[in-house]
Amino acid sequence: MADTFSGLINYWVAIALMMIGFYIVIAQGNLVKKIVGLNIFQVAVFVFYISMGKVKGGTAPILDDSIEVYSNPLPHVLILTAIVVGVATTALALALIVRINRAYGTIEESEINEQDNVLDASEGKP
Amino acid sequence: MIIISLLFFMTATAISMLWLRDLFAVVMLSGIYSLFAAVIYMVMDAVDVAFTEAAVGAGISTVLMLGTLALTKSKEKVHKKIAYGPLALVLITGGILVYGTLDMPHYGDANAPIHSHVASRYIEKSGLEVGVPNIVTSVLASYRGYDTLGETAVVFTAAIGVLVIIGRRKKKRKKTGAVNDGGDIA
Amino acid sequence: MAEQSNMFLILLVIIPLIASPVCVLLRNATAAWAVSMAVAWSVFGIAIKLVNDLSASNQVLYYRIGGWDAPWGIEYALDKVGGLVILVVSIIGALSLVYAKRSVEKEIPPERIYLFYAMLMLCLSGLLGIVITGDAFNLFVFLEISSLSSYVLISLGKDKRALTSAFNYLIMGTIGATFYIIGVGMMYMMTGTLNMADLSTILPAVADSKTVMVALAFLTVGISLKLALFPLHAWLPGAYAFAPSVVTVFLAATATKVSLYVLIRIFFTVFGKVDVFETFPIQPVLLVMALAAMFIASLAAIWQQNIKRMLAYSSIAQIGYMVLGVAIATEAGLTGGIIHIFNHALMKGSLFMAVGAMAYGAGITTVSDMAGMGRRMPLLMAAFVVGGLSLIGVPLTVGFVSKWALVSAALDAQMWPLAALILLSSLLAIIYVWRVVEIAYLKPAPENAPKPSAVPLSMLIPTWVLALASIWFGANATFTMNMAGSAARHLMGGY
Amino acid sequence: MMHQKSVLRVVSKLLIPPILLFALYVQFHGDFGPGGGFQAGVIFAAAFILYGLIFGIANARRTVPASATRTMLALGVLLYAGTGVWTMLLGGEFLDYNYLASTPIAGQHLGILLVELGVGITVAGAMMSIFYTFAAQTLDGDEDIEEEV
Amino acid sequence: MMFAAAALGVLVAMALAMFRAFAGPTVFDRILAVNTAGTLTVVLISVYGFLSERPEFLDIALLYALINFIGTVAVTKFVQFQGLGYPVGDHEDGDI
Repeated sequence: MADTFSGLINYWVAIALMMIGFYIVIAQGNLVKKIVGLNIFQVAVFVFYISMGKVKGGTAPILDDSIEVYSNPLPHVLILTAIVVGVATTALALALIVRINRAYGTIEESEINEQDNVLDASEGKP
Repeated sequence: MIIISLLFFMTATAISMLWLRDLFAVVMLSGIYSLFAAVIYMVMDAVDVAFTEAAVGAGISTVLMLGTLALTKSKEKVHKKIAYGPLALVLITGGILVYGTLDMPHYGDANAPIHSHVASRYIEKSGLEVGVPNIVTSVLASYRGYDTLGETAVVFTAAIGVLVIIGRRKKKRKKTGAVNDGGDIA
Repeated sequence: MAEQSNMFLILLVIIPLIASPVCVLLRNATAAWAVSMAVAWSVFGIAIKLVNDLSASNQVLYYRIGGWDAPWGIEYALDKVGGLVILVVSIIGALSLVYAKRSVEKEIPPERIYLFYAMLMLCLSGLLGIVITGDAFNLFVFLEISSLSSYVLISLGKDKRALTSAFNYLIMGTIGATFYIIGVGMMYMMTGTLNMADLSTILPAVADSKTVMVALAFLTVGISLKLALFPLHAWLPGAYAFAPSVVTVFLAATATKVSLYVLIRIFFTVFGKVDVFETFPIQPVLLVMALAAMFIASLAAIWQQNIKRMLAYSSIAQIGYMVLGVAIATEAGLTGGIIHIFNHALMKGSLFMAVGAMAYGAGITTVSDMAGMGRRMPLLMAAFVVGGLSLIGVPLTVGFVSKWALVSAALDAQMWPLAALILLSSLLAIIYVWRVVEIAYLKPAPENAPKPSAVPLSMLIPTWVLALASIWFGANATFTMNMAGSAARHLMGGY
Repeated sequence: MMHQKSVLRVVSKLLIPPILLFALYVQFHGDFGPGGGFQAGVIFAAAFILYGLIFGIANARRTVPASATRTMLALGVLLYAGTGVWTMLLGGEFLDYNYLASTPIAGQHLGILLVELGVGITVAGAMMSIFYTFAAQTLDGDEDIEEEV
Repeated sequence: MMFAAAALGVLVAMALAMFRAFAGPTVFDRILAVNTAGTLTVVLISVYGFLSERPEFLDIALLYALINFIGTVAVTKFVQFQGLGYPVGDHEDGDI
């Protein structure tokens, strides 16, 4: 039991972080905050990945004659790519937010939806 | 011990980001959140990832978010108490994930399948096949070089996308048609 | 397995990928269009060549990127289903570029046009990359290339709701991709590999572990978000309704199909040696979702005023049919699902092209704007009617072929009520298609309506090519049926 | 305004050349230690971001104009993909660096150098371009690009 | 041993700084706290490098210090001017 706990606690905390991020994304109405939530979510996933690559007693996967055990380099490579994808998404989302703020005058989801509903409703009528 | 306390800091930071209404503070905290994550990567031997996360998460993202706040609003307006629907969804998702961890190899287990199949070849042979000491670099640029090409394309997409969405064109002299240069896009 | 590597696989993806920075460097709308046009048609040629190779060799085509053997490097693999999907993507890509020239000139600010083509090329490259990759993580990378570029493309719509639609799609898409990554991570954790073929050989040993089960759940949910499967479809109507016409045509006919293909790939290739539908309780869930999509989305379509949004809801319903085919999980069912990927691309492509062209000529956006269109733009309206008949599933159209395949699959699998429900949902399609047709032909145009401007041939011809194709492949379904049939046989394991 | 903040100005002027140098170090030392094209690109861009923050965006744009960042963006991707195409022309698979030089190891070294350079150029261009675009927006936007319904 | 003790000390200091960052109350408290936490991260990384006996990763600490500086400049500039750049005005080449 204690073994399970100490062996999995990293993953659990990472999952808790993911869920905090996920909650911010789906429950909070502010667009910037949604993006921050998305970042929290993604970084937590990265922590999850890096955790699985660690080998006890290993060190960073940079070859050196004096070292026997290395941690797994593959998750590192994957997460490098994922981080880049994450920042790309963030940049695009922020650009969209700037435009949305200009078009709607707000970055709160509820106010945007109100304006959208008005537009949707006016569409059918001549 | 370092990892646990840093994870604790990260959780605390995330929770306070959830509560704070001042977006400016939220953005600053998200920078520090990334910085903590970067130290965790470093402690878990992922030095390259730590390097990138610090540069990107704490550096570029923060600057961009500040830039966005400057152009929008820096206070969150409505503040819902607790949204029960999303909360339930999140708890269920989290529950499923935790359930999935139960059969996982434990943290740091050297016998986990993940370390034996593909990765062991990288560690044993990359020195001979690629000849670069940093295994992450050899996997990144050679074995899985194609992923990195995709990654470059993603960065390219994002930059062009930002230009498309908010890039300002050069002020046109009226009615002169499409002569514009020096602008962002055309 | 013959391991002859086929270099056309990589060319298919790399050519549009290279075209994109070239477009940026050219910095000229016409030149960018010309480059994209050349690229899209050569991609189409390569796709035909690959499909030929596939049917000649009856084997999976491979390409080893970087010269590294499969589980260590990234591998490209193309099977028959993939062949059909790349055919769909490249046909639509080629035709929509013909269509794009004039349409884009009208809808997008002139200084952004060359960037638009750069984005379109990236999107094309991403979609093709998703289809032919044999590596679970590489799929994510290309998924993101195509997603990011489609967010940008959608946000170029004139209406300000295009911005919020793009943003919503971005949020949902990123959550989907992140779920996918979690799933891949968990599978990787249990198997130590990312290569799909390799995964399929290792997974059976660990398939009953909780981790793999959760991994499958997350992969399914993540892809379903991209696929807009019923309860996760919220991003789709707005995105299709407010994007520029070309973008709607391109995405509606390709993006969801590619996601469906990923789902099929995960169920039948990655988990191919595990009986997914026996081991995991996926079938009932998928069936319920598919049926809900068919009915609820069709009902929603009936109430829409915006015509593009109506067609978008109809797309969600049609995705329901495809998923239904997968969920029946017999060879016949899968054939129905796969053939509908192809057929739906043809009909939705022609419908959205017709609507886009009418918007170009007469500025229509809503169903009531269509009044008198039957007389004002007879050719386009006729193409619309052909597409609409296909949606309903009238004989001699592709829609009939798919529905017939699905119904007979349901009957084969002893699922009587399912067959009845498929027919019943067609009735709903009749209602929403008829609504438009009635207004277009029976209602006179308003007095003060301006005379519609001439629609350029470059928009008319692709519309009609797709419309005619949907009649041709409806009357003569041997090619598609054979292709889908042998693809399904391959997926189900009996070659 | 910022003109009086002499501490910042002096410190930044002193810092920017070492930052650029550090970026080059990260770029070319990535084979041996942590680092590589992506990180180097970000650091390289960070130098210009710092410059832009302290001395104004207009000045930064004069140093590296937007057209230059756009060209960098495209060139990096082309360099990367071009390396792959080049190996194909030499008879190998796409991105098979073994064909680039007489011995596989030398080929791998050259290949990695080239693609990392491609990544670095694209990333630096992208980050600068994104920063420029954001930093020069005005609150109400340019009516030139406002497309209201 | 010495390095472990140092790491512990840094962690405690970090906790204190983070408390200030969460609690506020003014913007400047937060800026200072976040900046301090950043600096402590640099120290922690350096210490950890020696703790794990591979001190060659000091590059990372260098990068952190740099990013921390740029971040702080950006933040303070934001607070002072509500923006990141000079207002561009509309001189001819003045987009961006």
